[in-house]
Amino acid sequence: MKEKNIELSTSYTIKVENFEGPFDLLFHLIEKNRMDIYDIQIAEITDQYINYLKKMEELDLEVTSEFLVMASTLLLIKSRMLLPEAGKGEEEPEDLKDDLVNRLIEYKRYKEFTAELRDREAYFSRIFYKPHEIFRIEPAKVVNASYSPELIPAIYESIYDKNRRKMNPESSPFKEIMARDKITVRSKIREVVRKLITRARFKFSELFTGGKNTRLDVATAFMALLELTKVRRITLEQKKSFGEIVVKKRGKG
Amino acid sequence: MIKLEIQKIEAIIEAMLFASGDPVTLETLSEVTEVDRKTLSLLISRMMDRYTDENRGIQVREIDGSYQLCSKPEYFDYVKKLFEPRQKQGLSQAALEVLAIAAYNQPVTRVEIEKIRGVSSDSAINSLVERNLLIEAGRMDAPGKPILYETSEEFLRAFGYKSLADLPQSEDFLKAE
Amino acid sequence: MIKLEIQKIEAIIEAMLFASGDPVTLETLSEVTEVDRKTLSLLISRMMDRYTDENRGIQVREIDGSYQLCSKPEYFDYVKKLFEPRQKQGLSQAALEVLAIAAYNQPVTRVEIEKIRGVSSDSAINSLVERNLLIEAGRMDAPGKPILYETSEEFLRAFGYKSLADLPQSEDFLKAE
Repeated sequence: MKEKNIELSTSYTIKVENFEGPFDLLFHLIEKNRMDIYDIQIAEITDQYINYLKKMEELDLEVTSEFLVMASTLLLIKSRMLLPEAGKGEEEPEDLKDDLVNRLIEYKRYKEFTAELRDREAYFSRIFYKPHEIFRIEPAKVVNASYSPELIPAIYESIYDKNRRKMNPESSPFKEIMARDKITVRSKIREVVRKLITRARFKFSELFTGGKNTRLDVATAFMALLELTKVRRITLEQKKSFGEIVVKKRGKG
Repeated sequence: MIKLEIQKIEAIIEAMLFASGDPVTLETLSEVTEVDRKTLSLLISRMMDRYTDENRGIQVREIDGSYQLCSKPEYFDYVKKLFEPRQKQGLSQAALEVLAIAAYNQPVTRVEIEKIRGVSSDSAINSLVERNLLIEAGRMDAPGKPILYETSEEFLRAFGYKSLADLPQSEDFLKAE
Repeated sequence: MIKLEIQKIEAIIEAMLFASGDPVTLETLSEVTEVDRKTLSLLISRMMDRYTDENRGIQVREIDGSYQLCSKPEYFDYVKKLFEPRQKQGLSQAALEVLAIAAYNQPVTRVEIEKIRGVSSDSAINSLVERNLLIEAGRMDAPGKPILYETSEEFLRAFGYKSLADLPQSEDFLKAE
């Protein structure tokens, strides 16, 4: 705690300490007067407290609002105790005092603990740490992820089948589309959307120009249309079964 | 585990803690050495004992479930000669009070701290956050969404606590409210 | 010098070397400990002996009249795990396709892989070699002597196969061509 010894004109020296706040100052006064914290003589403490604030002002030390609020609390308790009739119907002075004492006690616990913290800080600040060593580490060349054993054969099968289709398109089984040709469906969707930019309607068969009319192509295109119907971008029209399907753009909303 | 293996594991731990400089979690040590955590923490406490030997200048500290190698405080006066005078200013009384309150009431808001201290604690809190002793831990679900503060790992390190459970306990320090 | 003093000096030296990280000259150590250099270098070589113990992971190295504390090289593989950037990145579709082709057609050349995939596979192959999933297994006795690739043990581990015989077989998976 910082201390200042100040010579006053009256030629006596008073010691002004920097108190952390009103609780801190109250403690100091209670201890100085050897009072029991549970049995504070409010009148006495209030006078000393206010005198102290006056001295601080004389010495041009800043008296913050917290100190003043506490002063008024103390004065209130003191006046109610002196004139119990004056504050009838309001808070009992004993209750106000108890509340103050409880807060003082709580603050005291933490203040006392700071002594331990201060000692520990002094001790443990004598420890040195070191920065970590500098290594040039190549990134790990291993895969930490693990995969299912089924993945490799599944991928190989799909490549293998794709190649087989290329050689003999008619042999492509329908079921493959679901599993593997999401990308194809997506590109078909794009094709349909592109077409609908320039035309409000077109025939389903127009999607298969240039020989792209294998069963796989047809099925993929059909799935693309189903997707677009689901998201309400198009409507489909078929006048009779097995007849030509007409794709129509749907208005927004 | 045969004896040679134990020795090797101790050596690995020492090498890792040294190279890291920073705290290393028990989990990481366990992963690398492939020794279960319980056995490992026993091994490390045995090592910690040996570091207390007179002729050792370093020690292993446990902080929040991690281990860190550091110099022993008793050789500070010698070691510091290696470095430029380090300006390690101690904390102010206000800062220590805020820390004491935060340690026992975390997570805690500025208003709660100020209520206990009886004074505005803005600048003390700010300086503690700046020194990484307090950290912001989200906001309270209350009007104004006030910031919640917690003590940091650095707090444990700076004050020599292994964990928050290491703080002196007493019924006096029940969480306010 | 009495024995306790020797122990204390050793501790100071260890603390200084630790905190410094960098090499510390014999001169500096001598100044700080107030022990003459000759005695000190004897003391340090005694310390160095002790660091060779099985259970120590660090050592003192003498470099050009200076001393430095460092981790023992034999524990490098463990220590480096602390610093390794964790590469948990999965494989790309291209890489998986190349792996699948290689798994069923090994040893296989780049050209064969590309013929089956229908696209250039240079970078996928390179990344697989880098990640140790594909390994180079000699060269094909053909014009240009193309490199032959095989899947590695790491490949078996990553996909959970005991051996290549573990790969599902089917008549569909006849070697391409």
